[in-house]
Amino acid sequence: MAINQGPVLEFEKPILELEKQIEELRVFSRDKNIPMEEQIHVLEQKARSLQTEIYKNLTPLQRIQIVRHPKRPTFLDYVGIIFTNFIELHGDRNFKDDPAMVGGIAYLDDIPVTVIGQQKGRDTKENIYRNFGLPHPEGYRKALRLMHQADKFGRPIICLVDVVGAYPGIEAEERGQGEAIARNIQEMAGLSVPVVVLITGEGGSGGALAIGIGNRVLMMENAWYSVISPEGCASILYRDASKAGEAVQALKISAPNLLEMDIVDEIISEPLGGAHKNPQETANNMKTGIIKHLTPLLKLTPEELLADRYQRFRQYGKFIEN
Amino acid sequence: MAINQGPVLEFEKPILELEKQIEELRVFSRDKNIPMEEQIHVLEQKARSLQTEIYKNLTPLQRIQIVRHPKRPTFLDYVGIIFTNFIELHGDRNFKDDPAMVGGIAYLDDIPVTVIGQQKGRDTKENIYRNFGLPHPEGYRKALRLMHQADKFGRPIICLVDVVGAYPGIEAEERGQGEAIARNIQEMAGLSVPVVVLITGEGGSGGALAIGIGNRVLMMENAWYSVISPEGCASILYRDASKAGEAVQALKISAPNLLEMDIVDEIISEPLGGAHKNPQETANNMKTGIIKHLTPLLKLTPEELLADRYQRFRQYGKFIEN
Amino acid sequence: MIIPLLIRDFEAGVGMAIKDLFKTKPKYITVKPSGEFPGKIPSIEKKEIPDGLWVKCDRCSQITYHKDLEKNLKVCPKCSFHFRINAKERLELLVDNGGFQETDANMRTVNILGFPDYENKLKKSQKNTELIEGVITGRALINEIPTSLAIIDFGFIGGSMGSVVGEKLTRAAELAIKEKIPLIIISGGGGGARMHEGIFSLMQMAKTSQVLNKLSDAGCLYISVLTDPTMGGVLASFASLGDVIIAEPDALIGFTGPRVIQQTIRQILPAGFQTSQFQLEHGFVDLIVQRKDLKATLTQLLKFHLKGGKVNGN
Amino acid sequence: MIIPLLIRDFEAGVGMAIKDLFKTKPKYITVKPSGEFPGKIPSIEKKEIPDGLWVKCDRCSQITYHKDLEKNLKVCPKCSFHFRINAKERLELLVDNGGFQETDANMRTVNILGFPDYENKLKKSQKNTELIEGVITGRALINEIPTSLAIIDFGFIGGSMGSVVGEKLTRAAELAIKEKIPLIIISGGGGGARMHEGIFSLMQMAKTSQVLNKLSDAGCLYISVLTDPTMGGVLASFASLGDVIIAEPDALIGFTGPRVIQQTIRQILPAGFQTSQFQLEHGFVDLIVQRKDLKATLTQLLKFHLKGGKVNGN
Ligand SMILES: [Zn+2]
Ligand SMILES: [Zn+2]
Repeated sequence: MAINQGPVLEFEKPILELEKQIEELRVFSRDKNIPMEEQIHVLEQKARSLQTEIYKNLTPLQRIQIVRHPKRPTFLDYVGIIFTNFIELHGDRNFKDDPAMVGGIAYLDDIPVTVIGQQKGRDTKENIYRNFGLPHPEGYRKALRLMHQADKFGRPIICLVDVVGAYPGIEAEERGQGEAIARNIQEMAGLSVPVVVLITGEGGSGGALAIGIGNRVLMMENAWYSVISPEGCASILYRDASKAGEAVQALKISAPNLLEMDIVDEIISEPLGGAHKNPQETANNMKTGIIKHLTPLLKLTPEELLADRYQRFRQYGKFIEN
Repeated sequence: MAINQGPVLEFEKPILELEKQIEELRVFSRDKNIPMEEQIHVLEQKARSLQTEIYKNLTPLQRIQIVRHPKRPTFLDYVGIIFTNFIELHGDRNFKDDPAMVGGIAYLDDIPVTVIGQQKGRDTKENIYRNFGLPHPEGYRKALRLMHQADKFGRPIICLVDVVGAYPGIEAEERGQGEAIARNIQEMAGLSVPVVVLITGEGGSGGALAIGIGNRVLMMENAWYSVISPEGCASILYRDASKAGEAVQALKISAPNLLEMDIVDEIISEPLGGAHKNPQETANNMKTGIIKHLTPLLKLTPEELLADRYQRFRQYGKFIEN
Repeated sequence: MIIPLLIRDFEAGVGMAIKDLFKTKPKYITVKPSGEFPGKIPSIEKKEIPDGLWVKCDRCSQITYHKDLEKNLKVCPKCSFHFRINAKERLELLVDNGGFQETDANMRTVNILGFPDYENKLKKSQKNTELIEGVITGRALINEIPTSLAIIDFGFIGGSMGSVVGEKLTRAAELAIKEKIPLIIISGGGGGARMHEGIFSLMQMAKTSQVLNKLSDAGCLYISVLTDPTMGGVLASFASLGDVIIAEPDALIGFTGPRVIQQTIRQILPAGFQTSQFQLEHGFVDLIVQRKDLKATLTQLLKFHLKGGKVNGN
Repeated sequence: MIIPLLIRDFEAGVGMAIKDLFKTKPKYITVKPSGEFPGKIPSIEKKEIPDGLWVKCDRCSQITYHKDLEKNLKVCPKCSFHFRINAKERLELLVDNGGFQETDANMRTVNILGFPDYENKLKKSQKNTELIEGVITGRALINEIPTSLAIIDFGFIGGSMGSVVGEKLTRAAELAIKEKIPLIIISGGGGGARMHEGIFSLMQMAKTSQVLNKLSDAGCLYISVLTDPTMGGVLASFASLGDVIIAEPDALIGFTGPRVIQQTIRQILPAGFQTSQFQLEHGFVDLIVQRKDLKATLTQLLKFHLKGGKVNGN
């Protein structure tokens, strides 16, 4: 099963081992014509409980490995399942079409919505084309253009966030990614349509926030959302990028942490082992979550939507006065 | 006199000849101690009437030579005389600061205004830096940014147009000068502050129109304003760029033509021989014209200003309806 | 040249030896770019396809019988190269049968500047296109969705915009505002602004762009479709201002024409310069749609916007 | 090194032989970029200037006595290189004598995530800067014009933005909205968002940017002044959103730090990368203003906007 879903992660190896043993036992039993149902059944139960044990007790770092799994579904994979009649719209009307940021119009059930997200590649070639899903400023500006278009026509906006962070490149600086991210945040605050954000994998700092100002913010079970990537934090904090595990603990970037801190409104569950084990089931869960949180927003007036979103972000932060 | 003001134009040579003769006569009279006041006086009168005759009967093509004279004052020259406390503001907040388009805030008498215009170079080095006053898309976008800034703060906008046309270059196409010009026109139509446009020299097609959507449009005596440059038109019409004179006649691009066709509201007079003969006097005339046309606009509401500008451009064109 | 491989399917030729077809000099037209352009500019030299001829594809050199080409919506059956089509063909392609009600059909041009030879040019274009002026406007049903539709015909002085084109486009937008329906403009104007009307043609850029500002304020959808070629003052006004901008494949889209740029900079233009794909990659076109899919795509986009914008929606 | 030419004017040294100055190892600090950066990044290694020392200029190697440097507003008298100054110095530079009324002076940070060593870092910064947190906010008179002013101090954990900085900036904007006065923010934050507060520091970017949207809707002027360094989450939020954006000369301004870019792309960064001039040329800064002219320029800009915007003006 795991074999069809790309590489096996280190912590999954015991499960794979056990599955191999079961398979060997089956072959042996068949070849030798020795009935071993009972033994196999015991092992299968053991495998199941091992699976549960491992996957239910993932460390934050293991979750990060899962959301970076090469077979994890990407933006367009999800769009194909969650939405219908998607028409992709390209370009920032200014400089370039950025393939690392994708957006367009589609139906969510029968509601036209604008859907936007970072697009990682599904193989090496696509990853190069899509800059590993790391947008340049024109990507953020395309997203903003499509959000303004949605705003003009009263269309809800769904943002699926999956980006390790902003892109550390010369051109991204030359074309002002700082300005682009800031502008997006500011203008998203002015949108008078419902905005639902779902962090599907990695929610890395400004690159995530640039399409992250939602009335509701949801998060996949294994996703992370942080001011800095775990590796970046470890480099600064421990001068050792490999100590990402400790950094993750310190930063509190996993879904349960963020739910507890009211940064996200709901955690969307993934199949055992992660989204790539069953993209269809994953997308169904996402769709259910999006609709659940979008539906009450559809009843609000533009003014209420603005105020609702403003209030959400106005309250964040803790401090002592006098 | 003409010598201090750069090269002498072909049609000005008879005047210069006569002035030389007068000077020679003076020297001769002084050296030989022969009184020749009367002869000199006659020649001086002749020179004056020759000047008047030549400059008052300029062909459209001669006027074009005057507005392209290397010593003709440029945007920043005029700004320095007409306005006070000018602070230049740079950049399109997007890609680049285009030195071919300059803008900022200044006082017109005691009114803060935003002033914008194409900036030609005043020598070869500056001309290269400023791309001969030919903006790239980022120049139009900078102008638009400054217009939106003015609009936000209720500040009147003064545009001084001087551009031979849009820039025929690869980068200008790559960055979408068609889109940039279109966007400017559309958004200028939505400005709720007074906009006064003055074509100071060349008003070449889209490059001029991109900052040309004014409530009032004024024009210097020797300026031209056209859908296509005279040379471009001649190339197409007569397959011979040197027939620009005929093209100019056919296109009707000089100030009196355009006043008659209601494209411009007033012609700002230049000193005899052109603006470069006396930049101070020229700028004074410009200032008087700008204030004259801006003053009544200051009394209009934003809605009235929008409607006024809209009506101006809505009416242009002639056709027959059954 | 191995002709039999190139001609795949034709009516007149059935049962006829291929060589018979070429007893006289074949009358296909070549649409290759002239030698002036080292960079490939596939569409600049495109010509209308005359009747009764064999047509050689500019891109793949496929030779196709004109009726087959027409059946295939004037798209090369081999390489999908999109030839130009005229406004009436476009109308048939997009609008429901019986679903078009023309507006301002008789608006006529005046030689406002007394520009030399303008009347002759107009007459010639009128004869060639069987149109009175360069744009057809009207109420149009597209899969039963009411729209205000305008289609520019390249055959009419290069699809350029003079007073009549500018006025009719403006009225098409005003109709959309009044009836709260979407506006669709199909642009295919080579020269952009029409030089023969001088400053008045420049003013049409202002007129058409500013009415789109009103349209936008009114919350109406505006789809701009760029066909071959969309240049100059057309691109620098209404054509660039769509809420959604669609390009047909193989269209030349730009502001300054490639000839002028080439002459000015004296450099070879990059391959694919100013093509639809170029504009998509540079962020100025939302999507490229094959001619056969254009009606379906327009329909879907219209459906997405059926409830209208904030202003006239709810 | 010809020291006499470098030291132009000093108090302690008058009448003293130059060589006497160097009997012991001179205590000037060098502020050269470390060897890591082949591309010249003049400002990244800038340090605060301690008292009682001679200071060597990073750019021209001029050595200046600290008091003379202070008299010259911490600008190198030889090459005009701008050294960093702290928030209180900035306050003195800009605000009329007696014209400052601090707000939220006692707002304190909570270690919201229990982040390791954060309390120590805070204490150290508090001791070094004599500030409670990294930004001073308040009502300020600038040549008698009332403003809401916020100044970030680089010395406080690199001028980074945690909950207190975000909240105080937000309140400064709210004050401007309420009193219909302009907002000025002087940014000089190295790290941008403050990692030690995790996701809450990221949320400050949202909080500060969205209030500027309200400020803009209210028609208030917002001037953003970028000083050395303005990076990361500070640049990617309020610092980039000024109606007018001023940079001091020689500031490092960018999103991703040069070290990280260098390590990622493994290329030499171009000369002048992420300097004030770089940002001006790329269109993100309106103007570069010398420190000595900053108050006058701010005053002129404020005067231009005295009547306020459309909303609160007339
Ligand atoms: Zn073909
Ligand atoms: Zn120095």
